[in-house]
Amino acid sequence: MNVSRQELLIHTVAGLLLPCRSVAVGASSPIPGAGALLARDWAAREIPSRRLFLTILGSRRHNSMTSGGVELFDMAAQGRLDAFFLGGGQIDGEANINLVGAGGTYPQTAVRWPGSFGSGYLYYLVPRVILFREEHTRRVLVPKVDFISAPGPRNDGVYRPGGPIGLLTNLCWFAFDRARRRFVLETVHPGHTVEEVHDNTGFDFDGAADVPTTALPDATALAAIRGPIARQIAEAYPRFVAQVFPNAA
Amino acid sequence: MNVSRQELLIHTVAGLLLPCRSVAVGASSPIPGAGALLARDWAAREIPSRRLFLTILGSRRHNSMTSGGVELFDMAAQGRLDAFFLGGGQIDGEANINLVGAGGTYPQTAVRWPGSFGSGYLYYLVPRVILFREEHTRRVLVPKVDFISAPGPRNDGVYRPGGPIGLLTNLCWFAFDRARRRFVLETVHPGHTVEEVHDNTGFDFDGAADVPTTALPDATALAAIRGPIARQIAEAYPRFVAQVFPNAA
Amino acid sequence: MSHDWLQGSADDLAARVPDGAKIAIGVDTAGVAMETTRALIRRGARDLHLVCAPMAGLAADLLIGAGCVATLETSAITFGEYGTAHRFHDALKRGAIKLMDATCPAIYAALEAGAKDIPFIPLRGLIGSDLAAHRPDWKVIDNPFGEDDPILLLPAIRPDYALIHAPYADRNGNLFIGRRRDLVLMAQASRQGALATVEEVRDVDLFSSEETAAGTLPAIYIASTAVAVRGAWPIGLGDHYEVDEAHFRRYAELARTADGFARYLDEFVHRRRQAAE
Amino acid sequence: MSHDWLQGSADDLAARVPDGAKIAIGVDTAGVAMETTRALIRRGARDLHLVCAPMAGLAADLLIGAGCVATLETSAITFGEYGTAHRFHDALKRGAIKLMDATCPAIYAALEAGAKDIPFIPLRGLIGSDLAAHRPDWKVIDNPFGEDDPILLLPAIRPDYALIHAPYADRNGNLFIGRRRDLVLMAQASRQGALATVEEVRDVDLFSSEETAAGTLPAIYIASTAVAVRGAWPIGLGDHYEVDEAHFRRYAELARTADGFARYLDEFVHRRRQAAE
Repeated sequence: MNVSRQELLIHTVAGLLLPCRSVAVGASSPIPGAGALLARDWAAREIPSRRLFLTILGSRRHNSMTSGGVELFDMAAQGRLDAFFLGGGQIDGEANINLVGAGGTYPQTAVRWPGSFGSGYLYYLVPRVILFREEHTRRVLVPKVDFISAPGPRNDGVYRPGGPIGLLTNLCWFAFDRARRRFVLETVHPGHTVEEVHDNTGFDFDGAADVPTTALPDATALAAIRGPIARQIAEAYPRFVAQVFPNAA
Repeated sequence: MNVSRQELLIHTVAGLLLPCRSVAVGASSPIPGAGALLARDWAAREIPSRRLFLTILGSRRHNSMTSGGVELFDMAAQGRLDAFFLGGGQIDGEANINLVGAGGTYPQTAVRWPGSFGSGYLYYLVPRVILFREEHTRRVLVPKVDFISAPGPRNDGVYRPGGPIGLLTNLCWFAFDRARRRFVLETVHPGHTVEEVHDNTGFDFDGAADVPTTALPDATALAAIRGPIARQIAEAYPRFVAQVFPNAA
Repeated sequence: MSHDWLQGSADDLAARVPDGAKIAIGVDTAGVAMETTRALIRRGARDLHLVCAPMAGLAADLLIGAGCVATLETSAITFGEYGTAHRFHDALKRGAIKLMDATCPAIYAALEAGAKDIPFIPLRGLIGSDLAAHRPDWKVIDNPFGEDDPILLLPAIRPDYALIHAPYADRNGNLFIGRRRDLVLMAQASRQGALATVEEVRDVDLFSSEETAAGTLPAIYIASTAVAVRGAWPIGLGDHYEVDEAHFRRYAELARTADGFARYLDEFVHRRRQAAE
Repeated sequence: MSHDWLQGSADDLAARVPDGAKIAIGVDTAGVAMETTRALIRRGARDLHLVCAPMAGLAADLLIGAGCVATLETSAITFGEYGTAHRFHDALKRGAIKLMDATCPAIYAALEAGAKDIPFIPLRGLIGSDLAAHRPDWKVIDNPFGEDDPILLLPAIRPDYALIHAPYADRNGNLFIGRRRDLVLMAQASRQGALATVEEVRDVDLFSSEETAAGTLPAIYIASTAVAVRGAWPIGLGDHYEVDEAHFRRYAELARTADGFARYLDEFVHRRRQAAE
């Protein structure tokens, strides 16, 4: 069975989201979106069937909000949003994330990214924030971010019922230990090694010497990803699906 | 020309509202509602035609709000509500109003009224609050209210761009002098006297010895009140119209 | 249609409300869950903290008269043109309830703060009123962004449940509410969400058109739903049915006395008699 | 139909905006007033304070590139999948604009405070971030209702005008916006209200049904309205037209350099060429 990188990530995301009642996925996030659709499908197949509320920003169909853009943030505050995805131009070992820029002196940074979006708020409030960044390099995973769009969990007395549960990249899945404020290497994707992860990570992290391989989707899951899930995510991400799942339509 | 008390009040209200762009009328207020409809009609007949935005709470037709009950209050804060009507079980000479209760010790008052509604807020923010209370007696117009649902204008440093412009009763129209914090008798309704006003008012007020009579509606205004205005207000107040304008339908 | 989100009756909704719960109810024009109110009385709820959003009428008078309410937070209790809230007045005089008198926008703003889960929200007005004087839970501070500018802070209100009634649910449990966005606010602010009755369930998807979607309360805010035909009776429901004036007259007579009120409860709440349409 | 509320064109709307005005623009999914944006550049607007509610794309890049903007308040400038905001990046590097970097819910909450005309509103999150470190206009206080609970206060945002685009106006100047309630927030928060373009005026009354009323922005919040067919182009508009990807590619090429951007302005803003549909 030949499983693509994207299929593995979608499957991994779905597993991370399965415990949730309510998930939202931000803009420009086809893989998290597809993973959330797969998790919703799994929840619906449970006996008794369980409902996973899903909002894919940018989708008209998978969006059941009716109070404007603020609703996502209010929903998070109310405790009605269990999981969200955040990325970052830089992520450091204490899970600080930077969506603003690198180098130079703020605001005249050498590189400028779009901006912090909702990160400076959702990172504090959503219980299961999944850091998702495909590129796994020392350029992205740095010792210390140049700008903190949203700080990782810390013991500073700030109201923070939420935070990151881990970081998913093209190479591996790190869990985040909030008490120790460190990433823990949990699984390495098939075809990659712990050594490769170390070589490409700019911060220290924990992990057993013997790290398991990230689980592959079984045939049923793979058929779902390639068929109905690919077709559903195509509404919001037609170009992604045309590239990655050309046979889905 | 035989003009009823209600017709005179509707006509007086319309004159007070004519300068406005936006007016709202609270619940259980058929006379203010009819007066606002007449003012809107007058504004529409100006050359060039002028639009008066009108919201009659409790009406489905004369209500163009789409953000729930809070919209009226936000609108007032935004400066988008020029006039509103408030009443009171008691009103005193400094224009303090009481919509809560009288006698006894709060909250175990001897008499209890429904409650303060929006008065504790709108009275501070709406530039032209018209106090409207048909009953003109010493029971209502008291030296000092037993409970302040909303205080009259005072120089206490509190943000207060709004306040009362006056008090309309079955006997007369008092303007309110915000600087001197006193009512000023402006006009007495036809058939009534300044002496009668004094006898039935529990607080001191100012006014020239020679107070003019409240202007009567002319034939055109009267025809409008008895015809189209009565029919429009009937949507929200069918029983009022059946009693006062039995020939309107 | 599989409606696994649908309960059997309003009594199933009332069973979810524990004694001592904080419950939001709405204004008569917004869709009042009268059948759920009666179910709460049938289940013998006690010590409720009733938040009227921002005022209430018959539902509050019934719950107070039946002894379900410990605390009443409201801007007014009124039947409008349909009589006087005798049981509210009686309970006040007896000191049987704790009253938190407010003004409408204060309750709205506190619920908005609840829906944002911010601990407080500032509001203009109120300073110098006896409303503020009797609310030790409100605080006046100096506006940190101004100078010599006192402003009132209201603590957020987060009810446990909001009781609401709507014309219909779609097949996925979303409710059509039209412009009655008070119901959205009440449901969002509530920790557990809304306990909702509907006139019917329709086999439609409210999100399939932009028109119906705009007037929809999403299912995620709803804790539990049941069908209750004429569930707002004797109050009216928008385009669907009018207020039952004759019933209000009957209530006004009976509720003048504790005995009469007990007979009313017996007939219309416990024996579930509804006046003929 | 007498539409005395209707202006001749988006240029008439732009003429109302004085230099130095605070202007709110919305996200690409909410109905972006691109034709009014181009009209602002044609009229040579200067020193605008641009509030992106809560982020923006092409409209912001155009206004910044054309030198209309002094201050930019936003949570992000992004074209999504359609390229990079070169003029924004260039202006930042040159120090040509003052940047107020925020997070989406902070801009929403500040606009909500603006719509309530309360001077400030608290918000969770943000404390300890470099966003907060670079915003001296935000203040951290101790929650007066809690203990050892630092919380951030945001000053309200009240723009002078909001630029919006909607599918249609009804005969009374009310706008159909569906679920895009960001437009309601932007219009309500603005002191003068919205400057609105619409694809068309329809001879209907949006308040005649509860469905369309729920998705309506009332005329009272609108300062001025004009018809602008394909007024959101090259951005899409809901069910009406899609984003013009080819045009975005062309823009991305030209806007890499100041010269190329000047040629773009000349062709598509001053000479008003629209790509064929």
